[in-house]
Amino acid sequence: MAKQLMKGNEAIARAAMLGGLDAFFGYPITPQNEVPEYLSRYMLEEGKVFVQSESEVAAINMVYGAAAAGFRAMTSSSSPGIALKQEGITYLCGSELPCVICSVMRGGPGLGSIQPSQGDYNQATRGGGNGDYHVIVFAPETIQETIDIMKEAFDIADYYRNPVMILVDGLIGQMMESVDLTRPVKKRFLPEKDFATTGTNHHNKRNVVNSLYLESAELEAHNLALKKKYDKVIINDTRYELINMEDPDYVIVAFGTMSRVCRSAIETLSEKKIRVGIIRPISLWPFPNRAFETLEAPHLKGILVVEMNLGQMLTDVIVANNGKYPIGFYGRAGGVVPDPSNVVDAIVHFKDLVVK
Amino acid sequence: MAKQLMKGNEAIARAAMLGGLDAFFGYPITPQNEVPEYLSRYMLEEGKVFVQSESEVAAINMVYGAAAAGFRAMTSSSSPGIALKQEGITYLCGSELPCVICSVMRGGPGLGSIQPSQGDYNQATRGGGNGDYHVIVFAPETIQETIDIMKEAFDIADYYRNPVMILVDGLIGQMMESVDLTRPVKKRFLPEKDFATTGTNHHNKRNVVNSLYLESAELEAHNLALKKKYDKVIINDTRYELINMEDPDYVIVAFGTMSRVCRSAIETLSEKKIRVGIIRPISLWPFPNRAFETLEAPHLKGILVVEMNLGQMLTDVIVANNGKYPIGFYGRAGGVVPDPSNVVDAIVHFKDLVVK
Amino acid sequence: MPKGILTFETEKCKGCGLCVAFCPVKILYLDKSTMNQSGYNIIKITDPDKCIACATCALMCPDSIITVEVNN
Amino acid sequence: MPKGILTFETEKCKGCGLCVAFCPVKILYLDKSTMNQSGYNIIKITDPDKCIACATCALMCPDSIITVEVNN
Amino acid sequence: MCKAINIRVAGFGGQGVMMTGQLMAYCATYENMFSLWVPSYGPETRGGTANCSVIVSTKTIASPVFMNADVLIAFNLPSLTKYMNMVVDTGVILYNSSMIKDPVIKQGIKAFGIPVNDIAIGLGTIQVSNMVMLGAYMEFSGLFSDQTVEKVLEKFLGEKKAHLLGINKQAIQAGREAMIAVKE
Amino acid sequence: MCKAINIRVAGFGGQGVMMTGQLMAYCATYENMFSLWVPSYGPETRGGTANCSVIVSTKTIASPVFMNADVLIAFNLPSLTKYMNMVVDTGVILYNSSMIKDPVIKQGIKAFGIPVNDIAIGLGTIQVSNMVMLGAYMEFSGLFSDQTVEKVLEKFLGEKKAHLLGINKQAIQAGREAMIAVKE
Amino acid sequence: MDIKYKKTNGLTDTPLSYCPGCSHGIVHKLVAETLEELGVLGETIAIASVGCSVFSYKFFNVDAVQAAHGRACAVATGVKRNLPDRIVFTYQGDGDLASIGIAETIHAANRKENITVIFINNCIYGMTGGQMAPTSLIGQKTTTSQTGRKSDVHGNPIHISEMFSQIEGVAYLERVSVCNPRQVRNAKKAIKKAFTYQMEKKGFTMIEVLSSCPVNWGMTPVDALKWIEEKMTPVFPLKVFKDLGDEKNV
Amino acid sequence: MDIKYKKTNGLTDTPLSYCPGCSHGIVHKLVAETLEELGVLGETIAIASVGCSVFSYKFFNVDAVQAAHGRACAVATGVKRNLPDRIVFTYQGDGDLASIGIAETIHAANRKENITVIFINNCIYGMTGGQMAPTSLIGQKTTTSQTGRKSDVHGNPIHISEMFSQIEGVAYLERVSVCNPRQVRNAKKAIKKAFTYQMEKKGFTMIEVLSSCPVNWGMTPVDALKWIEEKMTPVFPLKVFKDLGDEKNV
Ligand SMILES: Cc1ncc(C[n+]2csc(CCOP(=O)(O)OP(=O)(O)O)c2C)c(N)n1
Ligand SMILES: Cc1ncc(C[n+]2csc(CCOP(=O)(O)OP(=O)(O)O)c2C)c(N)n1
Ligand code: SF4
Ligand code: SF4
Ligand code: SF4
Ligand code: SF4
Ligand code: SF4
Ligand code: SF4
Ligand SMILES: [Mg+2]
Ligand SMILES: [Mg+2]
Repeated sequence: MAKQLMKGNEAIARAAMLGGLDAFFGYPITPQNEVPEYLSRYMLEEGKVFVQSESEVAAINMVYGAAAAGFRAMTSSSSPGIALKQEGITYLCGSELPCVICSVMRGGPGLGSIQPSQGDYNQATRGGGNGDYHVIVFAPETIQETIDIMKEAFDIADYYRNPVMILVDGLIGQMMESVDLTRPVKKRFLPEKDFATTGTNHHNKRNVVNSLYLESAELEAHNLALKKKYDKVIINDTRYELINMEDPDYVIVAFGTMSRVCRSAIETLSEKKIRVGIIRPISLWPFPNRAFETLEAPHLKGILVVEMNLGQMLTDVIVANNGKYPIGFYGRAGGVVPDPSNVVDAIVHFKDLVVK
Repeated sequence: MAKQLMKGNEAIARAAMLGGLDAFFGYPITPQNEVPEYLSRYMLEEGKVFVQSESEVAAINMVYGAAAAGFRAMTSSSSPGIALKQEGITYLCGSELPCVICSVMRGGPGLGSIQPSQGDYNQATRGGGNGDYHVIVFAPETIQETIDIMKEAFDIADYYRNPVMILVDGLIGQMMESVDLTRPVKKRFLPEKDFATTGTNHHNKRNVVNSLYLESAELEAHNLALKKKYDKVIINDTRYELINMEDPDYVIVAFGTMSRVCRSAIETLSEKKIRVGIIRPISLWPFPNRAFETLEAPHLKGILVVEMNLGQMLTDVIVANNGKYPIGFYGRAGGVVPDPSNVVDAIVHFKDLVVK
Repeated sequence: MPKGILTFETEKCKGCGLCVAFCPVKILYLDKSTMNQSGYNIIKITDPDKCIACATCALMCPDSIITVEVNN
Repeated sequence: MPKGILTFETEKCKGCGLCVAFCPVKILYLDKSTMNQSGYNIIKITDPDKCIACATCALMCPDSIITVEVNN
Repeated sequence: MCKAINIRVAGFGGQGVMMTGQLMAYCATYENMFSLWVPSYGPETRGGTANCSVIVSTKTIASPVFMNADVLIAFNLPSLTKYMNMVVDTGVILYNSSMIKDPVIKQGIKAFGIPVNDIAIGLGTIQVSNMVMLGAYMEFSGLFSDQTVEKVLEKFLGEKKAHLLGINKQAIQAGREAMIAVKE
Repeated sequence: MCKAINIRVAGFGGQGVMMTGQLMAYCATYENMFSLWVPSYGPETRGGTANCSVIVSTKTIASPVFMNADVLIAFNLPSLTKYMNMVVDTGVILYNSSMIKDPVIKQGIKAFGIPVNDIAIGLGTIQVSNMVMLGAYMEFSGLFSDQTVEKVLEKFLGEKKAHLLGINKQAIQAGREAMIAVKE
Repeated sequence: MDIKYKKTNGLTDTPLSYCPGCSHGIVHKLVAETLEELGVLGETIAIASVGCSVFSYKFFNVDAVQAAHGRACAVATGVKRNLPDRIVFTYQGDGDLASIGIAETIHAANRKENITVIFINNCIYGMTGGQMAPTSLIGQKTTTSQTGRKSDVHGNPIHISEMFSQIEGVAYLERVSVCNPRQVRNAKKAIKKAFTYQMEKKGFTMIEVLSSCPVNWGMTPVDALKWIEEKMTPVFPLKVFKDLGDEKNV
Repeated sequence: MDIKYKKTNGLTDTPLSYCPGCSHGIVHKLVAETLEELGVLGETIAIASVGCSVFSYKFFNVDAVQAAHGRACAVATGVKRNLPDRIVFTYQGDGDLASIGIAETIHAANRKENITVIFINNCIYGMTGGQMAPTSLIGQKTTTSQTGRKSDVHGNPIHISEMFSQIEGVAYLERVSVCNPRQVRNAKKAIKKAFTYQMEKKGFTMIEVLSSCPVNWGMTPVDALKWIEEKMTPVFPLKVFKDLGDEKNV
């Protein structure tokens, strides 16, 4: 199929359908409205489930119900809306239910703005729910990559029985780009959904979906089982891209829209004879520590973390780097999207940006 | 005044009143119910405001209103209940409103259990709201310390115009200990609440409490102003205790109930001729990086992080340590409270517990 | 007249007394001298012959521990 | 008969036409040939003498840009 | 007393388990010792069992939890069975022999059966069986004077239940006597 | 075309700003180039102004944002004023001279006023003034064939608005002619 | 010898976790018997809420989903929209439904979700130890209204069924009680009708059950049932609020 | 020369951010005029909600708090409980009040919070670009009901005032419209009564205003007002639902 020009949010919606979406539940919020708007039309046309819920809280709990019944369910929202889903997300993790959550970030905190931002890195990767749990978070940088990951997201969610989040900023949601919807998806062996509550007539044992374990020993066992699963995710589904990493003077760490801006910046920098590579985390959780562990760069003067926030991924880079190289930070907040020249300047003035 | 035996939750409630609490809003949840129960009685007796809200979401937004009007407001909850407050918390931070949030942790994720836990470290310190913001988080280890910090909490909140969280596990909430309610509180100069929306007749200019900044430049400026404030908190109100830190063989990092358990453990260890010190973070945000920067211990074999979770503070310790010493982790989950012998064993088998 | 035969799953009895209160012929009582594993007094019947098999006791038992059979 | 004198804060006019539609004597119109800074056509009056000072236009104006004075 | 005493109290809900533990903690505070009381709580307690732990010490108390109990007070058989193994070799078990007949006790541990229900019923109400047990433990341990416990009880019962002070004191004395009897 | 072209389009809401930008992006995709369209969105656009940026390139597009515009298309004065400074020295400005009279343009930058409103009204409807502008830009840049834009427009308008194809095409031609005229 | 009454197969063998004499047990039985009698145990998905009945997923002998506090109707929506031919019901307390979950419940009703809601109104937060519920009576002493609920401070008891009677999507809505054998039998009938309507796809059905919480009311189980009759029922009159009956479900 | 009508001092000089002809502006005016006429501008705290009226904190010439989406009544509770002698009102859309915020609104009413709620029912989510609201009419095309709202899929338009009429804590409740000058004058009266009741501490007051969203309805402002009259009003009849009047506020 030929390429077509598509809006990010609509691409997310279409890709979710290509990925097998059975049921969507969501509440309007800018800048992700085209996701439910698109789905409200095409899901119903295809006889699938679309419900505009009364709130974000309701939406995530509808997802919980649909996932419990064995269906591929998704919700989509933006910053304060995702905040409201935190309880639901921790329940999904606790009950080991698969689902996909799309988060299109805007400026914060609070009502903030509706401009693009990466201010919800912590919200996505650390959660705000209770207990020890993880959401698998992918942060694509183009609409094409968003499509590719979204098409695979339900498989990953089903494979691990865990929520998967697609995290993009408002720019990716709102812009249009040329894309190909037909690229193939990695196949994986998916377990039967033998946990699904579809009525005891429809399977062998009585199924219960639940996150309550009143006895601490039981709950601890459950926690350890979850941890084992998360360790598996770390091994098998940590994703990142290395760009221009032959003997760099500097390494930039950036994701999503920012990594694209940095790609432009390093071209300019190479004209200035400064070799800069990029480590681009694609999975934010699990964070690609691996890329740093194997980082051997004899001329490396430092690592620059570039984010559209005030230094949230920075923590993960410090952990991954574990004291090896100096780390600098350049970030913009509040919906300001730095342009390549800002990043060029940041590299040029790296010394001033070193943290601590 | 003589010491008296008091239940943790009731001590929190009484100390809040001693700290000047004007208005409490909360929704029942175990294991913190005695906080609202106690306040429902004594606040009304003293002509103050107590409202049992319809939900945690409503409670935090009532706090928002009360704080906007210039009053000392508080809410209290536990794990999934705190998850529901995340949107409200990010609004409070965004609008720079002071308040106190009491979080009494139980096992998670999801409904989990009602047993004591420290599984909400990330929830408290990283939030789950949107955007760049911080809640000032204190984690006392005894009921006495809980009282002392709670009495000061409103001053700190007012001073910075920011939410302050008192984070304890269910054990501290539920147990009784001998305490003294009369210990003096550090005085600080508090700014006039000239932001308060009390009606324009009651002050000079029209007051608006708001977190919306539609222009990204404005929002960025707001974000940077917040950051400046947070940096001030880091400098002035980072708190920790160093225990037994003369030339230790090992250093334990633990907070809350766990640090008490570790105190008992290091006594046993000293009988075994293993010298173990404790770095006890009292403020979890800001995290006491300082204690690690100045850590010079010639015989130190490693740092053991001990938590009632699967390694959440661990990240902050790794960042603070920045590659200097080996770090080990011992944690229990799901409401299991390790006893001193577990910690003794963990130190003895430190090598097996080293991370990465 | 029908006659009821009652069976109690006594280990699950919680001694709440609802069956006692609603039995129209007042033949049920809680035996204060015995206790099941959970520490509750055990439900007993004073006069089995008087049972009219109305099953009101069973209907009102929140723990569903009473079976009423009827001997026509 | 009272006579109305109208003042418009034209820069805030959004050309919505509500005043036009509800003026009982139909003397208001939007001038397609002029535009304010925001790009909206400007509200004008055809026949000021016919204004009966009912203030309906002002009442219905969502942007409160019409002042009606009355010359008794 | 040179070290902290770790006490576990357990039984059916309604047997006054929590109150027994709390009174010990109050008495210790009253006598200017440090004390700490940790309950089991929430729905865990629904449907039958209750337990709590108490630590009494002359020094500040570090760990609020312990695996090794110096004292177990068991009001029923399930509690005895469940918690017996946490008692240290030098420890002691007091059990309600009105409800626990001829228990098998872990080798080498001191154990005393006190028929607290029977004694309490003898005093006129089974409600005070926990006070009998408290008296027995006071007698055994030498902890807390009669004066202390009286003051503490007075405050605990409050005005509304002040009339119960007498019977509670009687029960404590009866417990003391019972302990003297079984000890011999 | 050897490098990406950064285009900013701006004007009042209702002047077809977004559509103009989108059509450029569609045309580029149709001609197998890479393209990217970024709108301003949300309440920002309420009450008056709209703008978008378009990048057209023969290579994959890295940064979706730019500070330096190669092209500014301004449909009204506020837009011209606001965005003029982002145009690079080698850039070009096309402005709606029906609404912008004798603007002061940054020194050294090429600027062409096209009376798109007047031309559109001349064609019978002010609605197509943006198409006039598109035609003018196509003429200036040499980007996109008439065939491409016709195909793209056909799809864009859909069945419901197919009848508008003619007038839109006319407007584009009129824009081309206007550009030829001013260029001279 | 015939069996006149025995434990329904709609309940599992797990002993109920409720306090002695708690009405939850009675209502469980009625729901379970109904499902058994309608022959739909194998086609049913129960949504357990958070409250004393949190463990109902252990007790109902059907597939079950445990929902977050207040969100049972949202979870039920997620299940039912995907499995429109199954029977889906929620079992919720007054804290769960009338307080934190009122939005989800109203909107499920308003969307006409074809589910059944069993609403246990016991005027209290049982699970958490006896705090005031939105349905608590004026004067009722609870741990958060220690001198009794006051209209001016706490507002009046909320009338859920009265409010829901104004929602078009509701097909059947009745308030019943379990305070004595006669009312228990009535309650059973109402519950059966609700589930029957669901099977007929008539829309949202809800049964409000006036129930006891002897422990937190501080009463014997027998007195607690009397309290339902004497104190609660006058405030919450037993009534069919809505019955779309055989009419077209508009 | 007398002034017959001029912009009220209850509004600031900031130009309203609403689309041309949007009824929000008319309602703003009515509220602001009322506060001015009652002489309480300096004693009033406005609670702005999230919706097109999010910026109402810029427009009302009073102290103001911007509340999270749906939570205006909770925020108002926090303000009013601490400042019982001030005038507190919320200004909320149908998405804000009837959808995400219905729990907070119902419970504020049920607790008898002595506040006034201005409820803008425009059958749409205006701010976010025209999605279906719970009040959208059957058949109404919105961006999330592109072939029109269907009763069986989306449920029926929710009747907020009808539901709230069942809540004891409500002192005054009327549904009005701004579709023509006569209705605008009526609306003003209702709003004034609500605020007067608040000043008299009678309890919770709410005015539901049928309003237009010309942009998202895809109509001219004039046609939009006609649509209110012809399509909305039959579904949402104008009515005083509750008026505790001079009776004791029970
Ligand atoms: C989000 C959240 N908030 C609060 C709680 C605590 N909680 C558990 S049950 C309950 C209320 C129970 O009352 P009700 O719904 O009336 O049920 P009952 O116990 O009376 O049957 C509450 C508040 C929780 N588990 N989760
Ligand atoms: C938690 C949260 N969810 C969603 C949104 C997005 N949002 C902003 S306004 C709005 C609805 C506005 O509709 P309404 O309340 O009817 O007001 P109107 O714009 O129609 O006046 C929504 C969903 C948000 N800001 N916050
Ligand atoms: S069946 Fe009837 S008569 Fe027999 S014991 Fe039960 S209630 Fe009494
Ligand atoms: S009703 Fe049931 S549980 Fe209660 S006493 Fe009778 S048999 Fe026992
Ligand atoms: S005051 Fe009345 S008559 Fe005069 S212009 Fe306005 S509406 Fe028309
Ligand atoms: S009603 Fe007001 S804004 Fe609308 S056209 Fe008339 S004057 Fe202009
Ligand atoms: S607390 Fe009340 S509602 Fe809960 S199980 Fe006990 S008696 Fe029943
Ligand atoms: S979108 Fe609708 S409600 Fe919002 S300002 Fe525009 S016309 Fe008014
Ligand atoms: Mg209840
Ligand atoms: Mg609306």
